[in-house]
Amino acid sequence: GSDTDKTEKKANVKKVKVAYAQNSKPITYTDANGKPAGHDVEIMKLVDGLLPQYEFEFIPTTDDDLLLGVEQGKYDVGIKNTFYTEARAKKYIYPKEFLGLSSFGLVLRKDDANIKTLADFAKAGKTLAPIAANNAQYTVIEEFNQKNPDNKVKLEAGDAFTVNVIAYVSEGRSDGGAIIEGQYDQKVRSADGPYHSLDDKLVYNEVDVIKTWPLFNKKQQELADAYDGAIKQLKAEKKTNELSKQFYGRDLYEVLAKVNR
Amino acid sequence: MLKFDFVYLLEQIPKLVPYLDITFLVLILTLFFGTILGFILAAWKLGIRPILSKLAYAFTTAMRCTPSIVLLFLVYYGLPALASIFAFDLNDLSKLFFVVTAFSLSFGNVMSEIIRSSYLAVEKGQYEAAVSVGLTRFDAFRRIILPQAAVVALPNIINSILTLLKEGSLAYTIGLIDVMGKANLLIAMNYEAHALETLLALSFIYWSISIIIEKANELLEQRLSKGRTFVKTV
Amino acid sequence: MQTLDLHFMWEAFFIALSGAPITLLITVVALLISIPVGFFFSLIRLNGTPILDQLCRIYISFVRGTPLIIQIFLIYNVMPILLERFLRSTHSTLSVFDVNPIWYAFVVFSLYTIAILTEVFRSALKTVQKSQLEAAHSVGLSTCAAYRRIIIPQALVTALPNLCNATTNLIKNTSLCYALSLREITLRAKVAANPGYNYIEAYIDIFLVYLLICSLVEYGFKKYEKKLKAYQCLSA
Amino acid sequence: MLEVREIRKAFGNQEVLSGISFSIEKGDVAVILGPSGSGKTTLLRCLEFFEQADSGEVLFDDIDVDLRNVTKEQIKAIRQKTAFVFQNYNLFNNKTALENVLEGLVIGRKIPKKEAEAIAKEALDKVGLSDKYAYYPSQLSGGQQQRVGIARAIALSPEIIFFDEPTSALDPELIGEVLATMKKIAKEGTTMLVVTHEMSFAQDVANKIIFMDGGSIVEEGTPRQIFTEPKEERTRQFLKRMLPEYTYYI
Amino acid sequence: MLEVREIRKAFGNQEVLSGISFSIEKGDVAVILGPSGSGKTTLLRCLEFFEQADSGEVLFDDIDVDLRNVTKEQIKAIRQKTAFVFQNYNLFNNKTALENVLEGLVIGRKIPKKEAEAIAKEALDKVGLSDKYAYYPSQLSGGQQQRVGIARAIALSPEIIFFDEPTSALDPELIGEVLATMKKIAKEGTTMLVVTHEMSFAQDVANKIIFMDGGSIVEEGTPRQIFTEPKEERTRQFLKRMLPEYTYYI
Ligand SMILES: Nc1ncnc2c1ncn2[C@@H]1O[C@H](COP(=O)(O)OP(=O)(O)OP(=O)(O)O)[C@@H](O)[C@H]1O
Ligand SMILES: Nc1ncnc2c1ncn2[C@@H]1O[C@H](COP(=O)(O)OP(=O)(O)OP(=O)(O)O)[C@@H](O)[C@H]1O
Ligand SMILES: [Mg+2]
Ligand SMILES: [Mg+2]
Repeated sequence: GSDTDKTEKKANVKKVKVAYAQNSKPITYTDANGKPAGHDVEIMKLVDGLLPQYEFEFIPTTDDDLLLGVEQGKYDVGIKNTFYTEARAKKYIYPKEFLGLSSFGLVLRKDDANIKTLADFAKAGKTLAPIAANNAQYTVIEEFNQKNPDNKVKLEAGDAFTVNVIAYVSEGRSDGGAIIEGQYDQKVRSADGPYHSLDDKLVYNEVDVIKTWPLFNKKQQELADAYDGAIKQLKAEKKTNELSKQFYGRDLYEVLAKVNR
Repeated sequence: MLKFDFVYLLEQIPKLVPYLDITFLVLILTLFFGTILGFILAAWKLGIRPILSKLAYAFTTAMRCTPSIVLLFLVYYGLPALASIFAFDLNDLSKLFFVVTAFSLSFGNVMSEIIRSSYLAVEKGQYEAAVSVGLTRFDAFRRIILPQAAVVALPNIINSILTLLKEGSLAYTIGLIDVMGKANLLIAMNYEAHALETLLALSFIYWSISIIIEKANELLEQRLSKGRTFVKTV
Repeated sequence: MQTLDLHFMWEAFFIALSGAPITLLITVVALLISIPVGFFFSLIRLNGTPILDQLCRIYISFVRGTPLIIQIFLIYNVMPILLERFLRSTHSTLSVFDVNPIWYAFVVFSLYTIAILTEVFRSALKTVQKSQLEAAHSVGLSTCAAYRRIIIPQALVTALPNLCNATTNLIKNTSLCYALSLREITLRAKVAANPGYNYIEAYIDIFLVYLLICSLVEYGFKKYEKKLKAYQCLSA
Repeated sequence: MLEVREIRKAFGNQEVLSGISFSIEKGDVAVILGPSGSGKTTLLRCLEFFEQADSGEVLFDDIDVDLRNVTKEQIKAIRQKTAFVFQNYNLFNNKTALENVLEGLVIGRKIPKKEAEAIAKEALDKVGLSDKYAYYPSQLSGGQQQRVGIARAIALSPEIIFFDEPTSALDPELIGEVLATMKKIAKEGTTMLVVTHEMSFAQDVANKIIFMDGGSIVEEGTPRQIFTEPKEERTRQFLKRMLPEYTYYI
Repeated sequence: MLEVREIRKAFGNQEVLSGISFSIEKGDVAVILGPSGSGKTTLLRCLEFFEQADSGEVLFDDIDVDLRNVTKEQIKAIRQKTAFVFQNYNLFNNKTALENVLEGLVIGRKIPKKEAEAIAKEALDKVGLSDKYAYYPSQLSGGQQQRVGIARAIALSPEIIFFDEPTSALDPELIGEVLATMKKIAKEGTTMLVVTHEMSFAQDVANKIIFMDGGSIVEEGTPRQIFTEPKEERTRQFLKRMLPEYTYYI
């Protein structure tokens, strides 16, 4: 009975290796029980649920390995809050449908609350906490600098391991730091956030809301198409809005109209 | 800056300790395979066959010049790619396999230089005396040369073992979670808030292990040094 | 498998190479500090000098026993904050955060290399017979002169291969300076790779640059080892 | 039992052995005499294959070795039948006096531990070291080390023993004792090739004297021939120093 | 010029020197005789501070040293005035024969390089090594190494030289030459303390014989006294071996 059913089913089901960055809570991370979790992961789980012909296996790893691994075919798809750039599109398949929205902004001390854009920030000659080179935020700011050669943000590459943006800014080690709003929420705004005590000293100023994408290996066009179908359905069902609220504390789809990248 | 939270530090220790099994597994497997490789390479370097010795030296140069992360990626991506040419699929192999392979290559290489230099530090007369009383080359090595060379080699071997112990951060880059990886995850899960406490807890664990290793080494060194006198300044 | 972006690789190679001066500067400074200090420490350990020996052991055991990246973290993130508080309390106008991170790198890597070299030298000194020192004393050499002219040249023969290992490891370890936002080889290559996600090419470049530097260093060591060994080989 | 033909050996372009040929029979005690630097040690070392000779031939019992291409088996076979007493002792630094002697018996000759220990102790007793079993080389005086080296070789009861100045560090009293021991072993039929400056041994025990100078054999013969009527001027000159003593002993 | 009082030295609980006292005057050539293991080397090593004696006193010229607490300055001062010839040579492995001799002159005694080289070459020539200047110890025969060791000491022209069996590895011919050299140096006024088994040297050159056994001085006196009418039975027994020779030389 059921045993043969299972094996039969298994035979038709294709395994998909989904690599996720395991250390960017709340977007993608490994939870205390060693299980994959986070906004992007939850969406992919829903996608998996809609695709009976595929079975997703979530593999935790680091940014470097995820990027290399997806390109090489070690993993079929990777999620790590990836933004869209031309160059990346050459290496990976971007599906037609984006995965989620991400509010990206600056964390600043209260005195600097008037700084609303990168241009303001650059003009004021403020210093920015270093950003890991393979982080999408780095690219966004670099692109800004390319477009505004006369008013550049001082950009330094660093490492997430040693650079704690919140601490950097609050201690005055740098004037501002790039951060995803979801993270800022959970760290500072949330009542049980570890930096909640700094809530009245810091501000988060949104710079942009940006679409994030899953990256597919070049050979996985079929999978990407299947993904497109599934995520369309999820968006229609407003499942994505729910997850955005759940993880980012805010329905970013409200500003979708203004999102231009 | 958050207040330093000592209790938090203590709480992290039991969360980290279970992941020591991976750390030790990697360490022991690498020690085993790396040491074998080290002996083979050293034997080639010291041997009389010019091709083998050139080969061994070339391997050493290559290994020395390769950053561990590059080596790990080479093994992790290169090996399956190589195997796929012969229609083997290595992609499903455990990450442990790739980590141990990469570490064994570099550890074996370091060992080969340690073995070579300490072997050469033993006077030739000792070997001659050994074979003159009918010991085979192997016995001469095992019973006379090795114990004397080991005194010289040990401090360097411990240097490399301790380095190896802490290579967890590398294993982590391909997603193999040992204590070091777990510490990273714990930090990430708490939004980098108590990084200091977590890292200190990790250091505490590592340090304890190192102290045990160093103590064992000390005893061994003393035992092997029996009957020998060494230079001092006074 | 995809083809490599050779054009990018070519350009990124030079970008990576342009990080070499920083890498080499850190390496040289760390070696200049840790060779004499490490040697001094190894003497303390060999002599078993009462309190100093214990201190050395604790120091070595801590530095070897904890991950370098954590040491970097401690020195780069914790020390400045403590210093800053201290300076603020003394109303000094100095700002700790303006210090070029390379200074942290000098400190971290020197502290680390000292521990490694102490053990390298200690083992090497053990290969020199005690009677060599006695002979030197007997012809009126001071202990210092005896070490400089007799003991060290003989110990170096054994030390060199391990010293070479330590140096190349140091060079490679400087890649951890990304954590200090120092634009050395690895970081530069990775930053260059970022816009196009040319990570494979970047890693190949990183490999090539290290290969270049380390093989030069190794070549130098080999030459020197040969020279020092002149007195042994002839009989072997 | 040992025949040596035309051994040549050069270090760089300095020829140290320029064609040495001689032969010794079973039970012979042959003494090599010669000034410092004449190549005596080098000759012995070539025979034990510590130094690779440039050319020549060695016949050991039924083993015929062309020194230009020696096989490992030949080396092993010959070393099993020989023992070597080193000019600079070369004791195992990491072993006590007793262990130094035991090593070759237990590991080399595969003699059971118990039995080997009895043999080793007897050998050490013979050279007057019954109270130094547990001493490491670094704790022994020069003469004591030299005697351990001798004990290590004789304990093996090999067919032939090469001695390289076995009594240089000994006092006259001990020289007497050690030479007596060697004499006894010789009587028991062990063949010996001895480099020594000890003329009394050469006269008393040896039945063959080989006089070397500058890498060649200048003269060889029985002690009587060499000491009383040396043919070569060089031999005469070398022996002049010792002749008074010799005269006395005769 | 050198007075030694009650030197004691034990290794573990084995007493190796049990209260040694003697004195030698400027220009003396004192020979220490004694069986192997009697503590001769240990005594010399204590005098050069290679071994720390447990108690005792050394008076060297005007330097008065209590061996229980020696200062670095005293050690340095005394070593500047002495030289040591080691039983096992102890040449600097990483230096050629010439450099071995130069080292003490240039670095120890601060003599200008040129001058030092002349002195060093002269010393090596004296011991018959004029063709081995550029050889490393590993390339020298036992006897050659021993002679470099002697040259290294005599080149320093110290006030006193300690010799520990300086001719053990030499052939009779060379022994003669080296002893002649030592005799010449002695004539020039260098004080010497010589451990040797070479009776002819003891008879010909020494003006004082110290006979040690088991860590104590059994007897001391002029060569004539010791060799012809030893007071102690132990001395007589030890010398018996050599007496025939001695009788001859007389
Ligand atoms: N490795 C070497 N390289 C160059 N020359 C060497 C080497 N070994 C020995 N010699 C030279 O070979 C010659 C013979 O040396 P050997 O040790 O055989 O002499 P020997 O007869 O044993 O002398 P002694 O009685 O002093 O021990 C010496 O002149 C020595 O300098
Ligand atoms: N480090 C040591 N530990 C223990 N015992 C030692 C040590 N060094 C020397 N001895 C012992 O001290 C005694 C005297 O040794 P020493 O070297 O002074 O003898 P020696 O008179 O020079 O003999 P030889 O003529 O054989 O050179 C020996 O019995 C030796 O075993
Ligand atoms: Mg010799
Ligand atoms: Mg002695």
